Amino acid sequence: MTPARSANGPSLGGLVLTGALLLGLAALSYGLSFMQLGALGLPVALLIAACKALTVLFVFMDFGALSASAKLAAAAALLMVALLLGLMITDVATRERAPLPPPNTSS
Amino acid sequence: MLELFRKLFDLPPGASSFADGVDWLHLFVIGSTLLGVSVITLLALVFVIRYRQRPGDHSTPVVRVTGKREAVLVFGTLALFLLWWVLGYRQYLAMRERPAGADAVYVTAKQWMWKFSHSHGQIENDVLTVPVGRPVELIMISRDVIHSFYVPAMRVKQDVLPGRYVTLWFKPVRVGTYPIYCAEYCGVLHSGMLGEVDVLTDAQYSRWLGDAARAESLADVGRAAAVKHACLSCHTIDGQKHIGPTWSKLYGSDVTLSDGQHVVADAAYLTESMMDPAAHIVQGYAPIMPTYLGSLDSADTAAIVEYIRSLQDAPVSPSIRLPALQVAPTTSAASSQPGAP
Amino acid sequence: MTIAVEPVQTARAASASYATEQKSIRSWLLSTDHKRIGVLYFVATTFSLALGGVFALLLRIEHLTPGPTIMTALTYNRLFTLHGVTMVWLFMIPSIPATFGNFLLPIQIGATEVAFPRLNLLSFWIYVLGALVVLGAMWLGALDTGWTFYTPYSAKSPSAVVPTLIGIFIVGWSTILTGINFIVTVHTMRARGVGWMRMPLFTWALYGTSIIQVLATPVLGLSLLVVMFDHALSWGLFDPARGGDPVLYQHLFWFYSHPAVYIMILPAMGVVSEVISTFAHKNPFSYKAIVYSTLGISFVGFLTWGHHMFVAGMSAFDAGAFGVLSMLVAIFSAVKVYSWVSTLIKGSIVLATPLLYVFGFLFLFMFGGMTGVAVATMSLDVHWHDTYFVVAHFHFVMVGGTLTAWLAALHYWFPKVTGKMYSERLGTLGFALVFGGFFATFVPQFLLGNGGMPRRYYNYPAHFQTLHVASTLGSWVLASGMLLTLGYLMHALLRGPSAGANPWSSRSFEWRTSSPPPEKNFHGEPELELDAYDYTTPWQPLDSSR
Amino acid sequence: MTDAAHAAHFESAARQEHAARFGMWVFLGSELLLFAGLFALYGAGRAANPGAFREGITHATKTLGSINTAVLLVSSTSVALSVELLRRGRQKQSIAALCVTILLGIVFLALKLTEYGEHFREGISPGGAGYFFALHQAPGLALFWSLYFISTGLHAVHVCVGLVLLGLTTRRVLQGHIHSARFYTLHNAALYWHLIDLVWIFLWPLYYLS
Repeated sequence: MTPARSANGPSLGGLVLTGALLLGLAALSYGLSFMQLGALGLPVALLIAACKALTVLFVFMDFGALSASAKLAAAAALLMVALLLGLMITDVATRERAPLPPPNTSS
Repeated sequence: MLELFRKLFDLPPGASSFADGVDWLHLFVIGSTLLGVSVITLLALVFVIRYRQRPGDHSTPVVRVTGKREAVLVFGTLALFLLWWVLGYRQYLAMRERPAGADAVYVTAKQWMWKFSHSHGQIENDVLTVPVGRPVELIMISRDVIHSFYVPAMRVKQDVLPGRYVTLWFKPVRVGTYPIYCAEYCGVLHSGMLGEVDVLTDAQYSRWLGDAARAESLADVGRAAAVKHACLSCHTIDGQKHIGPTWSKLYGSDVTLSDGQHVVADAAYLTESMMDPAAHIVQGYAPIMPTYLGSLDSADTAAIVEYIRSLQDAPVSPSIRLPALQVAPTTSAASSQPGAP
Repeated sequence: MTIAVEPVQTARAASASYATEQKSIRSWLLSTDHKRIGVLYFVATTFSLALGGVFALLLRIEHLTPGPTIMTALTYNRLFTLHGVTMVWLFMIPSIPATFGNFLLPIQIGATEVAFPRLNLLSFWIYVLGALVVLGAMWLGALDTGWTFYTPYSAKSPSAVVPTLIGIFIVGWSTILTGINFIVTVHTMRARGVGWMRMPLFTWALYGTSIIQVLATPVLGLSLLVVMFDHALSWGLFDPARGGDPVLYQHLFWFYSHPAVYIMILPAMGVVSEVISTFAHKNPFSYKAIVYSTLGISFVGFLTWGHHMFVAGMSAFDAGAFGVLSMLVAIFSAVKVYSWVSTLIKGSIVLATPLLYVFGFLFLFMFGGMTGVAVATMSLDVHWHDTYFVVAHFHFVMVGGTLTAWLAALHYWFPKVTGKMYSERLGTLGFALVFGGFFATFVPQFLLGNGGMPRRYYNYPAHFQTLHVASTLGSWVLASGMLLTLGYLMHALLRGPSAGANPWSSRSFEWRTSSPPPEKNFHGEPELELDAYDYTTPWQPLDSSR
Repeated sequence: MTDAAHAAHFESAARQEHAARFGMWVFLGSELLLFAGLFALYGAGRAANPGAFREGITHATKTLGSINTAVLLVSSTSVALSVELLRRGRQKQSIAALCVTILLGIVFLALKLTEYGEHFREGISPGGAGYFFALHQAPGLALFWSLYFISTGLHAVHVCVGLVLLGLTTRRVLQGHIHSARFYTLHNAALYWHLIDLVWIFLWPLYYLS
């Protein structure tokens, strides 16, 4: 089994550029947070966050160069995270409020 | 058949409209379980005897799985389980589906007792009196920890949560007295948190109502509660605008909210306004009403709603004229800034 | 009943065994040898089992009469909580993986060690530390919340909630580290020739278990952490008065605790696969089916936690989703049962004690599993939820399933671990007592549940008494069976005849070395080119000169 | 967690390196699930009372939090650099990069504490205590802040662990135990630090931005 490391990792310059890109993305979502995006605000911010996360994952953490097994481990973890969030939030979101019915009139 | 099954498997009598359906499914599920288990066990025993080790060569031939038979077995089993689910889910939804025109009973659970407030004003502890043949809906909340309202004879159970109303309904189909258990562990006297459902005939029930009618009506209880909780120091009952909207002719009216939406001031809206005032602010009023979550129990809430209902079509003549006061949202917003100099 | 015993060189086998290399206490307590750590775990978890068993017996005695019998309500509530906590976290979770798993996993893949031996020793001592904290909490008065710690009660309960939770939190770390260790071991330590699809099924089961341990346990840790904050500092994340939602705690708790059921049962299934194949002298009917259903369980097991919450105030939509997903997970267990039974076909079956226990497992697990599906049938769950029916169901799975398989593993690998052989007759008697006692204990509880007897009741309505008494009597038979087993195994350990390298003439890898194995597991290079389940040829006695 | 020298039970150093690295990734997966619970609580809480959560965010210490985001992103970059530098055998610069990372980590913690101070001054403390909650009644607000404190707190704990890990690693690099041929221990420490960064990348928008 070959060690889970690409022969030669990302270049130093590439890393610095990546850092700059990350800061840029952060600045972007900082700026956007001042505009009243309303309902869009959160999804957009999370989208940018996801981009940053992927950048860190693939450039800094060298995810691409991992052995398939390690990739599998990470993927499984992410899947479980998605399940936990998804099913918990759907519960709260689809919960039927129990309103008081008008007290009945037969008295 | 069903009665025999209940006797054999120690099931309580079926006292609600759910019982028969649930027990038939029970019979089907347990029946197929027992059948499946015994068939496979017998099969295993047969193999053990048939293929017991004989003296001499102990080597055995390789027997490989035949995909078809495996598939039939697996998908057959899956189909059976899915059938259970379909049947069970339909019954479950029927239990969760809130029926129209049910008698509403407000239930407060606390360590370690049940309190039932009928909309006619009667209040019972640990005894729930209901008429046979009419659906009754319980609107339940807990004062402390999670309890669970469980009537085996009705085949119904629902956890009773603090801070949130949950409902449960059933339609008694046979007169009698049936035990209520608390099914969610709630502390030292958990096993003492018992009660009973008294299912009466219509005649008995109306007699019971008659006896209880002398009890003050729920609206009166509501007025008292409104005074006690100082609701009336912000809300008038004679149509005048005050710190909060008036209660006169409020019930069932169309209300314009600060965000321009319209809602009908029904019981649900009124309850929400008591428990989460900030959620929907009426246009022209400031979000200054405190929440009564926790301080107002379900009985009082129901009573106040009933009181507001009673003001629906009986306007009270203005007693004293209030000074016209304006509470602009801006001022309140400023006042809500703590560090503001 | 005949057992093919091979002529072996017990003398040389004993001379070079892992157990006799070094003799000092220290060489045991600080050993990084996976075999010795396995034995350490066995001692510790067996102690926990005994403790939890005593609690259970006391609880059963209390139920001899409807009213107070031998203890107060508070004592009762604390005892059933302790019974749950001890049995689940101190025994069931580590019972098979950390003991037999530790001992056998490296041998079954032809390795000399787990990937991180020192980490392995660390996780054992973390387990001990956690267990001691829990015991200390018992000494402080324990807690009375039930092993599920439902909020808001657990946040208010005037008892030693925080210390106990800290203890469980610590034990959780040991579980996670063991899981990581096993996963990495399986991935990186397999000897040449041991491809994925040639691994023994017990190893596969351990692999599936470890995945669950690693991915589910942190969520338990978090939810316990939050409950601690709620209890100690009244942060109230689950307290409605502060806008929290107690149902969310139940989500987090069961996201761990439902898969945890598979942490308990998957290794048991692995044991069954091994034992059936060995004593039927037969290749598994469908190796692949068992492997895939193992992985299937460890994945789909994560999707079904909501079926513990059908009446908890969850949305009807979510309830339906969890309901149907719960049906799916059952299918994988069904696949295994079919494969196990079919494995017997055309076999050469020796009905030795381990196989007896495995048949016990088959019957009890099938019934426990099917009633599990029944409880997941939503409208029926409304009636059964939190009654003795549920209690009976999960005891059928955990005791009838895991404990029975644990006993099977104990009798199957006892010669491998100790090099000694126990009395077959006593073994059979022990099985009869355990099986009969178990049956008498828990079948009445199904009926109690049907009658609507809620669980965790100190007192109960008088008409339930007959069944309660029956259950209590059964528990005594079960206990006597366990004591007998402990007795004759101790005797065999000290005075038993030596077993020989491979008393069962099994083909599985761990039996291709001497019993007990040498410190490096194999004498020289392990010869693993032969399939682990190849019974087509007569058994060649082990040539241990290599 | 890993043996420094090529341990006897591994057939080769490469195999051992692979094991160590893979083990770290499995551990990271486990850590991820730990935070997943908190994110799930946030999601459910926000779904239940969106208004309160939005109001809560308006009281967040946005500037400090955002500066902290930048700090953490830069620290991630520097630790990644230190790995690559060591791989290229430039030990001194690698150590320098490590020191920068550790420094930034300490800055992060300092700023975090300042933020907590701000909150307490505003009368915000976990569990709905403090006069802030007397003035802001919306149910769910207390939940938002309790979640904020426990999430950022748990994250801060991880930062501390990460700092200790980096410190020890730096020492071993100085001693030459970790070098261009065998630097996976450093790589693992860096991976852990990146995870801390990843978690914060999501905490930031949820508790500070929108």
